[in-house]
Amino acid sequence: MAETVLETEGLTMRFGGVVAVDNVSLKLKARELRCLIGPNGAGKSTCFKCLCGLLTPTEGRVFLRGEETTGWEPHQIASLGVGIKMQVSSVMDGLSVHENIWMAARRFNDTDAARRKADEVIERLALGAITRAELGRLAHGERQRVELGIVLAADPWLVLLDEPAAGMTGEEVERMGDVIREMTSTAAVVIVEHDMQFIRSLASTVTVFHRGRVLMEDHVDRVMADPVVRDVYLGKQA
Amino acid sequence: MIVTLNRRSFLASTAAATGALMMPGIARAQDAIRVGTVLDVSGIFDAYGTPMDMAQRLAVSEINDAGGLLDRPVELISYDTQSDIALYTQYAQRLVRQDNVDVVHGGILSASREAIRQTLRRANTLYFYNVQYEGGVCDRNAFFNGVTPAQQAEVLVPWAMSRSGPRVYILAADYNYGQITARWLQKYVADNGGETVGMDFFPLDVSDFGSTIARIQTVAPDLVIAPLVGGAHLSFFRQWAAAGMNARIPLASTTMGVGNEHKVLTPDEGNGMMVAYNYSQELDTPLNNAFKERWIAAYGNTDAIHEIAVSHYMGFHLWAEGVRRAGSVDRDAVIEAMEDGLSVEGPSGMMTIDPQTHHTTLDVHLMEVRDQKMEVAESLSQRPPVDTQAVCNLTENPDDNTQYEIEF
Amino acid sequence: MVGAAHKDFALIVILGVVLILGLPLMVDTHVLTLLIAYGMLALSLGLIWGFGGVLCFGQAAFFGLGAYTFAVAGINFNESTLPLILAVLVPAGFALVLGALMFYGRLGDVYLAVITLVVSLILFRWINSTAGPDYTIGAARLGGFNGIPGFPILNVPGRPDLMIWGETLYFVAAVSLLIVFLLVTWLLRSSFGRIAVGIRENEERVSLLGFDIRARKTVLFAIGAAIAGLAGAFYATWAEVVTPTLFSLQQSAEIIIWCIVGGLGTRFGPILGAGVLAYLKFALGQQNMIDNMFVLGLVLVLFVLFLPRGLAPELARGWHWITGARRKPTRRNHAPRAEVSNG
Amino acid sequence: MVRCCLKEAKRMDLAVVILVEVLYAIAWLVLVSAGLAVVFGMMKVINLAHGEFMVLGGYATITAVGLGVNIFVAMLIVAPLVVGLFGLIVERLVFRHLYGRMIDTMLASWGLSLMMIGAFKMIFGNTTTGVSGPIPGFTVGNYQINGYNFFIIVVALLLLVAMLAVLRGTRAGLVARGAMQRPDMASAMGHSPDRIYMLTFAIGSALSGLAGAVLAPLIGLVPTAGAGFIAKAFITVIAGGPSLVAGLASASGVFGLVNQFFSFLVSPVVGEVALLVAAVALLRLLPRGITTRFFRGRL
Repeated sequence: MAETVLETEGLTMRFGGVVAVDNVSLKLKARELRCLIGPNGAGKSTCFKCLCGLLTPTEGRVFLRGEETTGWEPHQIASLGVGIKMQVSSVMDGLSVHENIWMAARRFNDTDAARRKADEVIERLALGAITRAELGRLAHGERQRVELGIVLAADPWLVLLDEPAAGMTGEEVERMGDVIREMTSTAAVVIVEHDMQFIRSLASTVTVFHRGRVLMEDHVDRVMADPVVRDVYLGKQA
Repeated sequence: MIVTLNRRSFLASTAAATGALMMPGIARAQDAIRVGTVLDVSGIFDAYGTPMDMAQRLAVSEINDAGGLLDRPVELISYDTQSDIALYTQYAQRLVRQDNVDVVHGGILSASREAIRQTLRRANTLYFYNVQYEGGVCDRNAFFNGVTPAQQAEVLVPWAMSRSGPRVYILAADYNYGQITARWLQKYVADNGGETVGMDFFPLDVSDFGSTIARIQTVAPDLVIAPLVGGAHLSFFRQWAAAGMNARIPLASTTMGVGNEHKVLTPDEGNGMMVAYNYSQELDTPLNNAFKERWIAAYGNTDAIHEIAVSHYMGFHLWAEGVRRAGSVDRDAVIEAMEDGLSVEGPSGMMTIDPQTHHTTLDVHLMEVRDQKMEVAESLSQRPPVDTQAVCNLTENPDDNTQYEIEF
Repeated sequence: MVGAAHKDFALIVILGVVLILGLPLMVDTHVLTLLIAYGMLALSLGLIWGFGGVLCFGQAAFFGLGAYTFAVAGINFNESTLPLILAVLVPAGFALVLGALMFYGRLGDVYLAVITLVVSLILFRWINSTAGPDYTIGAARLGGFNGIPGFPILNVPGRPDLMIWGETLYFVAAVSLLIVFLLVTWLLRSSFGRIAVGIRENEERVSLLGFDIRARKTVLFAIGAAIAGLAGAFYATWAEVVTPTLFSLQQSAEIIIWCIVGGLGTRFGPILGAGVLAYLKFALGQQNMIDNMFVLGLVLVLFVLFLPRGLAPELARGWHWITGARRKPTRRNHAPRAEVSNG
Repeated sequence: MVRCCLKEAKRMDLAVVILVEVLYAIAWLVLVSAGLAVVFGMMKVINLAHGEFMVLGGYATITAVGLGVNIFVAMLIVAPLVVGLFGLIVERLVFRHLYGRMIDTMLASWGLSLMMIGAFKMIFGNTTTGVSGPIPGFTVGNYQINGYNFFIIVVALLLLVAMLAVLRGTRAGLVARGAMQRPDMASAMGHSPDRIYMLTFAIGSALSGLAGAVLAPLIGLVPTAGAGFIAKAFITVIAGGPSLVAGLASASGVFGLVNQFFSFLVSPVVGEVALLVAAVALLRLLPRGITTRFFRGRL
């Protein structure tokens, strides 16, 4: 039986009187792919931020590979070997593609090894043509790919992705799916996502959030077939 | 120029050469005697410095109109130090290294004097500090003609106490002048059987005295003595009057009026304050009247004249007399001539150099502010600088270079 | 890459030596020494602001601290080698504590500015009220408003009688600035420097890569303070007096203006800005026609409006244009002042 | 017996005096910070020339009084008008080109502040000027208080009430509240943000001018006097946090109390340092200002 890499216990986050995340308990095994879905304001992004240390939960605990990380700083969590990509494209705009990826690799390698690692990742993601280009000048899709490269460069065993496919063209989404599936050969992956088509193509287990709580957790096909989920999800979407 | 062996001797021997080197292209008027001044003509101390600068220019033009010094014209090189102590050393260095002056007059606040005194001493450039101060500086390279505590506070304190009472509250500016003067005041209060019931120091930029005025009232002294300095501290006298305190507790000061504060304040605000200085515009002597006439001819009216403008004027004439007697502007020759007990008579009466301390023996007048004027109540003639005499003897110890402070 | 680095260093040394020898032909060395102290001070802020994204409104505090440390330690030890070292270490140590307080508190940009400003104001107020005889450190009176005159100036290490002043001081200061410049260049090429630039570009991203930005910013802040402290020591030995105005808001303001005018995100820009503006101020101080504050303010407003990237990038572009050697497109410098923080 | 009660009465008087001084210190901070708070609250822009705007108000008053205008008219009408107009011009010339560039705006305002100091020096001379307070001293038992303190307290109080009334009760206030919460909201409501910013800046400037004017009789006015105001105003506004009136009142309250307490107990310098230390401590504990923790959602 595979080891549990991510676990939350009664995770709760309140903002003033609003309960954004309400008693959520998740469990993720090594190399598992998991999507968190739910309508806007369902608490999935807040939950995500609690996982990567950007927010400290009001109550409950987070464990990564059995170690409690509740209240840790983001950099401490990342240092464990967790790759994180935020919802809003977040890169170092003034630096080149290579510098961005090198920096991610540098955390776990010395300068030269980091350079080799960056070259390797750039090759793997087919970014070779723009390796010296400044991030601020790239198109959205390219930036997303670079972000993925930043995540890959650290050789993570757990990857947290917040809406990786947002704003991408169909072809790009497809390629993104390939990269993510490839990731699961070495790492567990958590994805917060809106795009149902994309989620379906990943064919993973899905956790549905509604009003801060976990509504349901099952394979994507069964979840999509569930009338309650359809009601919640589509009702809000429309 | 590589690392020099001994900086002082080096500076002494090459000061002239360096000055010439730094401005190679400029021809100098070899025959002019060069006088440097550093005064705050702008900033929060400009009320002191601007009239001093005017007095300096008047004195120079008087000498030049009379054919100059030793048949050479006097050239004035003056820098505005903008009430910034850091600028004093900068400009003093420029005066000695670049402008190569024969003497430096200037410095207003004691802080500015201490900032440049060592620079000028190292450069062997004669220095005149012509402002009333806390006393005690012992330096053969420098001369002082302002009133010191023994000349001023020693008579002001008993006079003011006799007109009020024995419990005294002291408010002083927070720098060397205020600190040392406050201790002298404390001493004279005790000597006259009084008691210092409170003492506060204020940085020179403090302008809100509300809490202090309330504090003074909780102690309820008979007399407040306020050696406060500069434009910001002027608001104390305003706020004191605005609270109606001027009708309740008499006030004396060792500085009020030095910058013509009594003319800036309204009569209601200023009336009754007690001061003691070497000079008052109201002195009715032929020399003072003649001086005021010359001032009017130069500047239109006598509004600007104040105590330290006159002492600056007197200081310049003391030096000029020293040069005449020495027959040269050479530093050592002038010092020797000055130490010969040289004296000058001017608008503030007779001033005589005390060879032992390089300070001066002079007249002091006890005065009360009345309708924006300083009315002389009592005149004390020819008071020697006994405070400095007690600690400083340059005749026996010419290498002394310290400011002695009162132990209390 | 290594080869390029060597070439860069060699180029800096050659240019530096040419400037050090050439400038005295145009400007009096007495003035130049001051410009060098200011240039070093500007470089210190240029490093932490231009490359680390930390806008410090109180850089003058470290400058003043360095100058005062130099003066106070000099009076106590009667020589200046140890005081010079202390003038670097004391501000750096102070910055470590202050930086840790700020960065570990996750304060935003504006709050950082307020805290640094307030701290330098506190220092100013405190130093300004130490005129009393009780305020001494060892043999040195702090002197309040008077400042501290008459401390030992710079001397040859181990030989307190061999003093360094005048033209010699100029060369010592200039070579020191060159060394500091090379160290900064090396630092920026190192992983630490490159990650610092990453932090400037996107703090959150870098922390999500697993780097402790709080510690890194604190260290960078302390390095900047150390350089400012050294500049303060050179200022002190040049001016022969230290006064509380070294800590003033006005002084902090000028450093920021130097960086803006010279060019943020460059190493040479701040030094250039300090040199040009301090000389301008000096030259304007000689006349009474127009107030130099007015000119300084006007320059700042015009630069922010029309030339927000500063002089250095424009000069570099002009240079490339003249030599025709446009090896790489001029980089758009993402100075951290262009963003709107919505935190 | 009689003696004890006299002492008692004297202590009561002292308490009143201290209370007035504390209220005065708070009022002082409210006045000094109000203009800056309006501009910061609405535009998230720190106007570092705020201190010089105040000094301009002071000079406007002194000049007007010199021309024979009644001092109250000069302080309460002439100075705000002059400075408000000046703010309007500056906003059109400089700041409107810089919106969205927060640090650049700050730097430009700093440049403006230096220019204004320089201009003051050239126009009014680098010297101390002032007017005498128009209100006589005031007796509380055995104590005398500067009567002008009451005037400052009343003006500050009226200012707070007026700000509250405008924000609560008028349409402009509604728009302003919207703009404070979400900058894009106002434009969504059909108001040009350009105009809102322009008016905000002019009103903020007018408030600065008013503050400088009413404080002028208390201080000796020098061209560089602004530096003493901006630092404290800056600290008060940032420590107050996002709520305009509540933030202004609470931060001024805390700092005024601390300042006056230590001024009275030790000395004005210690009072000022205590204020600054309090500011650092406060920002460390409440890094987003007082009103993010307390008074949330108020104005």
